[in-house]
Amino acid sequence: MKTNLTYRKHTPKDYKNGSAVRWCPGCGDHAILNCLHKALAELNIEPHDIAVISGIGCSSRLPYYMNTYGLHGVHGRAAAIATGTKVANPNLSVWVTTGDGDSLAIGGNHFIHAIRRNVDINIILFNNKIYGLTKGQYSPTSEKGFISKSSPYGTVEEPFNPAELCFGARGTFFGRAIDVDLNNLTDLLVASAKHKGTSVVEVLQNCVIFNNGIHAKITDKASRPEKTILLQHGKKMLFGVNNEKGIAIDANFQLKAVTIGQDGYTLDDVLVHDATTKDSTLHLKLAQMGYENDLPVALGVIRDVEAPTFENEYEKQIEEVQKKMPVKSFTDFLMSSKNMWELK
Amino acid sequence: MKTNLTYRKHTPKDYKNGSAVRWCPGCGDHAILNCLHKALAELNIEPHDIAVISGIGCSSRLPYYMNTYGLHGVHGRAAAIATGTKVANPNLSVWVTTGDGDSLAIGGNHFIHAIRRNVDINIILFNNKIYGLTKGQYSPTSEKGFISKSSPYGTVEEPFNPAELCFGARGTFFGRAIDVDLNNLTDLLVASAKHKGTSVVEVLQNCVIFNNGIHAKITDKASRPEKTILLQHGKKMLFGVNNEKGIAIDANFQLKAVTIGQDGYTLDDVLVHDATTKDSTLHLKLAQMGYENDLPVALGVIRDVEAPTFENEYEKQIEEVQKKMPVKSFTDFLMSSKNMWELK
Amino acid sequence: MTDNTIVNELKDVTIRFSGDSGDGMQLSGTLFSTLSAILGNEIATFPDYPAEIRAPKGTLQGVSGFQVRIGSHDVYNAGDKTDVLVAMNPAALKVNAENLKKHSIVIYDSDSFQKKDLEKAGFKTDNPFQELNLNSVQAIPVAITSLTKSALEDMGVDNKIMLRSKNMFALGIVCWLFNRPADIAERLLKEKFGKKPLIFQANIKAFLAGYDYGNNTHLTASTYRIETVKHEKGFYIDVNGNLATAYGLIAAAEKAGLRLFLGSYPITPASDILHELAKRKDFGVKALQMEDEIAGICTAIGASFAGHLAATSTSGPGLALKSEALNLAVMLELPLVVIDVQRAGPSTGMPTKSEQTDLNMALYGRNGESPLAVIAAFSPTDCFDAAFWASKLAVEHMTPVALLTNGYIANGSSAWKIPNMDDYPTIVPPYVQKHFDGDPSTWKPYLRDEKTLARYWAIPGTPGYMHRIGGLEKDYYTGNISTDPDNHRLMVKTRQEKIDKIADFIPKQEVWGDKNADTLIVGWGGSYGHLLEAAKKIRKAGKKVAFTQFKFIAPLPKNTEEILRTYKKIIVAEENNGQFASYLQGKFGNLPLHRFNRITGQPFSIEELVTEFIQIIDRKTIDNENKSYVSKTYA
Amino acid sequence: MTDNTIVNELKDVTIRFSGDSGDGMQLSGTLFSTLSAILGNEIATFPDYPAEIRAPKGTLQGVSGFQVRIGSHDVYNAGDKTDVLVAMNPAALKVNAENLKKHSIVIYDSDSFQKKDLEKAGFKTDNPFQELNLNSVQAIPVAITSLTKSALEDMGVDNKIMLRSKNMFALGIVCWLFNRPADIAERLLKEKFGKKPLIFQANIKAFLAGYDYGNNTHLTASTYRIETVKHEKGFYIDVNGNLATAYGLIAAAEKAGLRLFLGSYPITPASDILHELAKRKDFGVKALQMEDEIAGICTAIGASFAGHLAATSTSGPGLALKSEALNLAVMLELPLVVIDVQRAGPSTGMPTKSEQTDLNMALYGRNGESPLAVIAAFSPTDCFDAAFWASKLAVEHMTPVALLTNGYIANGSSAWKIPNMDDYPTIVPPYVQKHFDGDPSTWKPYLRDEKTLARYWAIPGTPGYMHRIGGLEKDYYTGNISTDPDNHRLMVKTRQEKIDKIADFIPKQEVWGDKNADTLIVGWGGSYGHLLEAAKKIRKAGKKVAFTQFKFIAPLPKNTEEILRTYKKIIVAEENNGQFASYLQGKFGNLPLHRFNRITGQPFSIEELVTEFIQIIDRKTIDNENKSYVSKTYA
Ligand SMILES: Cc1ncc(C[n+]2csc(CCOP(=O)(O)OP(=O)(O)O)c2C)c(N)n1
Ligand SMILES: Cc1ncc(C[n+]2csc(CCOP(=O)(O)OP(=O)(O)O)c2C)c(N)n1
Ligand code: SF4
Ligand code: SF4
Ligand SMILES: [Mg+2]
Ligand SMILES: [Mg+2]
Repeated sequence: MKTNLTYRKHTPKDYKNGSAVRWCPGCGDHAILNCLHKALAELNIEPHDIAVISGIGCSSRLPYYMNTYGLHGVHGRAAAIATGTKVANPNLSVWVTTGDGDSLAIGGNHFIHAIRRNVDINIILFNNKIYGLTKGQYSPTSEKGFISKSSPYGTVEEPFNPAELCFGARGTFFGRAIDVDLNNLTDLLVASAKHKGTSVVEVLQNCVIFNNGIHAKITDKASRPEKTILLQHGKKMLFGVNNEKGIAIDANFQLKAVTIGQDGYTLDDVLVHDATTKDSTLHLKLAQMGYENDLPVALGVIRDVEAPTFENEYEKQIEEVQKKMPVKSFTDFLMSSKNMWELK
Repeated sequence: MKTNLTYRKHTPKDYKNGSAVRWCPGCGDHAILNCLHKALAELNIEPHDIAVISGIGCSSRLPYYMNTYGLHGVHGRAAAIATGTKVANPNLSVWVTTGDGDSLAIGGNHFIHAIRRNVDINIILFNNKIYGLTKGQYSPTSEKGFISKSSPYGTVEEPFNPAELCFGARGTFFGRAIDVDLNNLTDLLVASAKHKGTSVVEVLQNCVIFNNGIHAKITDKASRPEKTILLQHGKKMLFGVNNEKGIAIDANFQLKAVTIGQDGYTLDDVLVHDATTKDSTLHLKLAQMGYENDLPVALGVIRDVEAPTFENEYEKQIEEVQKKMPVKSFTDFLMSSKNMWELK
Repeated sequence: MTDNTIVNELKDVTIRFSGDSGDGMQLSGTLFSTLSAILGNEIATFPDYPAEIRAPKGTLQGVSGFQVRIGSHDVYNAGDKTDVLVAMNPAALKVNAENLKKHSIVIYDSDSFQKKDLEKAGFKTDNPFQELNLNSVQAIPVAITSLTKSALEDMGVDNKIMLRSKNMFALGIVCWLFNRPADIAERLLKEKFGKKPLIFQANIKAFLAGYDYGNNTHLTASTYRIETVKHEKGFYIDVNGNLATAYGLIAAAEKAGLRLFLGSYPITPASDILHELAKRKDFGVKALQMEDEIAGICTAIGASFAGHLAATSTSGPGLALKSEALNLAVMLELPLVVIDVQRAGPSTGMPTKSEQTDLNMALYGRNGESPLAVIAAFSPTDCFDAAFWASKLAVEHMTPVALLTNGYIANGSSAWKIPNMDDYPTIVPPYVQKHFDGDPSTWKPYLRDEKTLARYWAIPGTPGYMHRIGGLEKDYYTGNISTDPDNHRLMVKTRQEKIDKIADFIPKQEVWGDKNADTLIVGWGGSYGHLLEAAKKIRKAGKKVAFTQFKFIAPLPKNTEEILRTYKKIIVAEENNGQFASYLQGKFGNLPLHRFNRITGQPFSIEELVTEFIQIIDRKTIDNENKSYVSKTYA
Repeated sequence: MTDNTIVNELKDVTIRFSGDSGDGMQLSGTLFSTLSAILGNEIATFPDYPAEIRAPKGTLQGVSGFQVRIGSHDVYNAGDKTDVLVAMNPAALKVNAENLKKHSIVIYDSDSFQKKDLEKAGFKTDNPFQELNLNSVQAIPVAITSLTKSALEDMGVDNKIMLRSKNMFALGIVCWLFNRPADIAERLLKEKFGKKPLIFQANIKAFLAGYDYGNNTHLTASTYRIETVKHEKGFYIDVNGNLATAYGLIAAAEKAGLRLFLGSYPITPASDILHELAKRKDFGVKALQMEDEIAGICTAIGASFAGHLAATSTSGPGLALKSEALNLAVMLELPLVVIDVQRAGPSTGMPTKSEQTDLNMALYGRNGESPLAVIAAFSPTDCFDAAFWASKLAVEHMTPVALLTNGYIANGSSAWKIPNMDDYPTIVPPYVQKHFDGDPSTWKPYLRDEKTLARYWAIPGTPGYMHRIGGLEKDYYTGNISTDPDNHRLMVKTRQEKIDKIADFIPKQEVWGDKNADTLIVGWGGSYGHLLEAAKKIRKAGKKVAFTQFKFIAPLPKNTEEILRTYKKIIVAEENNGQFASYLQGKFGNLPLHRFNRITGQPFSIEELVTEFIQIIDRKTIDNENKSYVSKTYA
């Protein structure tokens, strides 16, 4: 994404439009919207150079609240629509707002293929582990056993972990945030925009109506320092109320939480986060923390790797071809056809 | 899959039907078909207890050559159809035959969701890295730069590695084979059938017409011992003409090929394959060998982990509910409705 | 105080509870309709949700309504205009103003008609009634919020529970107004909240407070009693169309001796079918929420292949996605029930609104010549019969059947007499083992029953009948893949004839009304109640008219052409741009059609129907052209 | 030997090259048609592939044919029955036997008519001609295989190359038979194989050997020359329909000053459009092969939003999958060209065969009232004009346009005169900046141009026109989401009117033939050539008849009803079960329709058309009923 000449420094207000916001009071989506306004101001992209594209779901209503170009599509297809928009005009800053159902149920295929192609779009995945707009069915991220309208006796299927799927599709950027921590969410959105290629930002979002408190265990102010860890590239992986704990690795390549000064662990044992290694093994283990073990859930930029983007490679190929076969008019093209003949 | 009482020991012939096989002479699909006949005979499943379900593609023609129940569906949807069949009748042995386009392009979503649910179906993925039936377009597994009818100047996108995607969807079974090694392919099919849950068997298959030799580098008799390694659960990971080489791991958890007796490496340094660890980190690294490094490509059962299957969990839930609310006739059910009233 | 209010006897009354989404109006409405049914009234309901889960409080977008019509008999629909409106805030008043009868009663919560409330609803003055020109309505302010609060004061419940109980206070007033005995309400509340004693107590208290308030203050000069005529004796429950659809499938599976399978994906307004069937594990129902609509229908196809009664449920956008796989089912000739709860389109359209615009898609929305059976349900309770029929035809004729309902009847409810299942026909799957003397050697997978042209059902697991089916064209005799031109022609013809032959197995079309009328009103599916009532009113107005509503759309009943050719004028009334009319005209040609098309996302207005139909009846000319979609308001 | 064979002048001849898929018959046919075109003949071709990539050698399933019709003029289609058949094996003879004219010439490779070859093709005797009752054809055995081998013996090429050159030997014979100068063939072969000298040499040698063999042996008593009449002067190339479609899009993009974008997924018989546009990076075309059809159309929608001329190409099953997203494009009111190269359905059907059965799906295959424009191409070369028109209407009217071609015209080819692009109209995108005095403040995203009712195009990246669009119903004035009933009605009407208004911008329908005929033959799309020729033959037979072929299906040209009402009988001829006939009848009513429907996967047979049409012309009664799908062979 190239940013056009910026006329003046923007403020979050420049990205808001007048429409009344229609999410339920207390819904985590409000926070995500605000953070996006802030992130865009920080990035200082012209509102007319932004396209926000969505599918269907509560989360997918977001484009209506932006003073940018926006397209509210059909369920699950935002990543594909956004691919078309970005390839057509690589100068646009293209965002996708989507839900866990929208992007991982019906839209799963476009999600993994956009990631594989590494189109430079920024996907914000509102993960509330529920279908909000259709009033409370389980989603592909709902825990096994989850009771909902469509699973009155509990689900019998394993959920996806969006990070795992992203890496399985060879993702180059993955980050995670919680809806209640505005600063870090804003930072993460900024980082995702700066990444060239498909970035996936998973926001653990609360649906007050149909799945209230689903992330509370980790997002509650009280438990947050113990239950989450903010990863920062180049920094030690520390957490805890006083950053007294850290993530270390054992000989079997298993991660574990250690307390500095206890059991003989020192700061040196704590890993330094490198988001940029091509090999995703460690990123994956970090992203899995807290899901099948009791390590803190990783937030922040977990993976941010450089790789060619689809639209750039495509443009480059066009340029190369045009160098070899200089553009002419359609008529000239036909007239230079090898198979042409003349009737006189 | 429960096998019904077997009347007699079956032979491969029992699974063939009279139809003339219509694949191109020399196509790798012939070998896969033969191995499936053999594997079923070895498993000794009654032909009438087998359903082979496919999408569209050369690979998806396979059901027509089976003396079993078969359904040739629409493009990309075999995994979903098979899910319905298996959930409806868990006693059937359900197989899916599919291509790289069928299961990873249009069918990608059903592929990952079947795997996530762990439905007990056996997916044979014929990976010829091309669209055969439509005469030669690139597929999601074609290497970047691949020239085909639809990519006359070479593709500009990264391919999927089916194993990565399978693990990203929390796969419980993944194996790989080459079409020219009939014994190991047959063994792998047998192992995949024995696995309870979704098993993915990737067969590196040659399309003589549109992508001849695409796997030759590793499948050629001459290079095979150096370029491939057959993983066997509980055995050392050895390869080379005389099994003189092995796979070891370094301190950074990077795999490497070592020659026993050289550079101080002994047999003790060579890893023992454990297909059954829940943690998929090492399985993933094994499955990636040969793709972005020059390690030998892993064949055989790479991952085979126990986990509840969707259809069993579903049946169990039905049983539990029925225990609590014993089955009655529909009329009795209505008549016991709490909201009923009588008009006299 | 003794009761000296006047009690008026009414035949029929329409009441609408309206407020914010959070105000619990759906519950007040449901309870009122259920208890009226228990009292022996006929009922019909029409929940009218907003599209947003929770729009900002007090705004027009957030208004959620529940309309109940109760009457002594002939309650075929939930009514047009309301006799009584309960308005919990100014937005509710504004949204419903157009639909108030001239002298209707409006009970409103005066606590929430304050300045800021009025502003939120876009009122400019402090007299909303005047502003809306509602000069002849009987506006009754009740301080519902504060009265509820004071009623619950001594219970020690929190503010939230107090506020949530307002709807019961309102219900209490309405029950008093219509002379509904309070004890039935108490019983219903107990069933609903029995497990949560505190909530139950709060609700009951608020309800009684409202009831007594009406009584004590003589809130209106008169109260009403709805006549009850003798009804069919029996046991009743309240069902909406989605529930009845789910029940129809369960009943059909039982009759056919098959397990029921549903492959689905949630979508408004069809999700409740999935919800209900997911609950029905007691019947062994397998109801899978899949990753998308395509997987929904594909699992159903897989389950049908495996020998289950398989269905898939969705709404318009979902049916569009299913079309490729539905076409596969046509080729496979497997039983499949495809339920489309139509909503307002095109595209995402207006998901919570209803119309009849998916008929064309159900008939034609697939590549190639792809015939299937199409059935449309008349009313909430008729969804049971329609789903039963759809299942029967699917299984016995080995074909997909599209069942069209719509948001209006899917969410609307009526009292439903629990049927005697012995009155329903058997369903006999054409199992292959019962034919060919149980000898597979002469059988081929596409050999057909002579009467139905259905192929026989050979189910995986059955020894001896192994076979392969698929979406490619196949040989008429062997079932093998074939590209032979004459064979293709024969197969195209046979698939069509198989559907056409269903006409031999369905009831003849019936006509209601004047034998010697010149004009026939034609409708299909969910508009039944509105059209029947309009027809009745037209007769009352002294005009001759006949009326027929189609449930079986493809194939049409055998006597359809005969009926249509009897009349000089045919008015085809649809909530679309004339799809059924064109279907009839395209099929029969030369029909004297008038198209009455209304696409508003709302059910027909009976008043409008009557006026316009009478005009057409009185007119001299015939007008096949489709001009009636022109909107009066804007054109 | 001097040439003393007799040379006959012919107007028109149909030749079919037929053999195994591997025999290279497509190349022989293509070369023969191209060089005939270069000589000034009119040409039409019909490649007839098997469904399998490589069916077993020598079997009926493996037969691949390429039919070429060449003539002096009026070659509108590739002909019914063949005058000359080249049969490389017995299967090829058998498959084509039905389509041989009575006294046709059959040149066959006697080397491959051995016992085992005959058995593979299911012959029971050693005289296949007798077995097939081909007693009056002129059967000419040529040892093509061994003669080719001996011709190439001294070249030192391997057996594979020798066998692969058989097709050139056969071509040589046919070129001799029709007096085509050998040097043009040499030139064409050089262009084809210039980069592979060995292959080129082998091909040329085999070709000349065949040519000389014919000449030297006086293979037939007479050879033929096809009259060449004066043609329009100019430069020509050979195009098939898919190539012409791709070119039409490129030309339209150039005219509109837009970049061209294609989002697609491979599918027979549409893939070649993707292939060609993927090549055309020299024009900056962006042609993406996506993960499925839905992503194909969705990327196109995204690109259209971003201001490109966007298209998506597919065949029937793919269009079914696209229907939900296509409906979104209807709501978004963005330009989009959706190409459906129709193939035989339903479901997967017969992918390599052609029919016209997707019309209903294009018109109606979406939820809600979802109007769009539908255009159908007449012939391979007309695909260029049709694609150009589709693009023009899409851009200028801000709507999706469905362009229907079919397998027959998509793979069939003709000589195409390179057009002077100045003769084509301009295409003017309704950019928003050019309106509202360039001032965004009074603009709303769904405000419309008065004449077209198209909304204005505001493209991301343009300062000041930021806006949001989507699939939910929107307010007529503000473009905001709306569920207002009257507004919905207005929007439904407006979307329909926008499409109806296109009729103001397209050519009037023209009628060919007798002014005072009683009978009008009506067709649409790709059957043009067959119907026109049939009409001409009917006139030659002394009957009066008129003929009209529809390219613009939705909306219909303005004078359509006027034309239709002129005739006493209307024969609507379609390769489906009467979809266009029902569309006309449903729209206009009271049309005296006869439906002629043939669904065989093959193009119409002109002979059959002529016979049946004359019968209908002579008949006294009118028969709107759709009974004609009954197959003669099997019924
Ligand atoms: C084709 C189609 N299928 C289904 C729906 C109904 N639908 C709308 S949103 C949604 C899921 C919403 O869940 P999610 O994506 O998690 O978003 P959330 O509302 O939770 O933010 C569904 C099933 C639809 N609109 N279109
Ligand atoms: C809906 C739909 N889209 C596209 C096609 C065309 N199609 C048939 S098979 C195929 C891909 C085949 O590739 P693959 O799955 O790799 O199978 P292979 O032939 O290589 O075994 C395609 C694109 C189709 N039949 N249906
Ligand atoms: S339903 Fe849930 S996700 Fe949707 S707006 Fe309300 S709180 Fe948010
Ligand atoms: S085209 Fe390729 S994959 Fe298909 S049958 Fe032939 S060799 Fe096999
Ligand atoms: Mg969600
Ligand atoms: Mg393939």
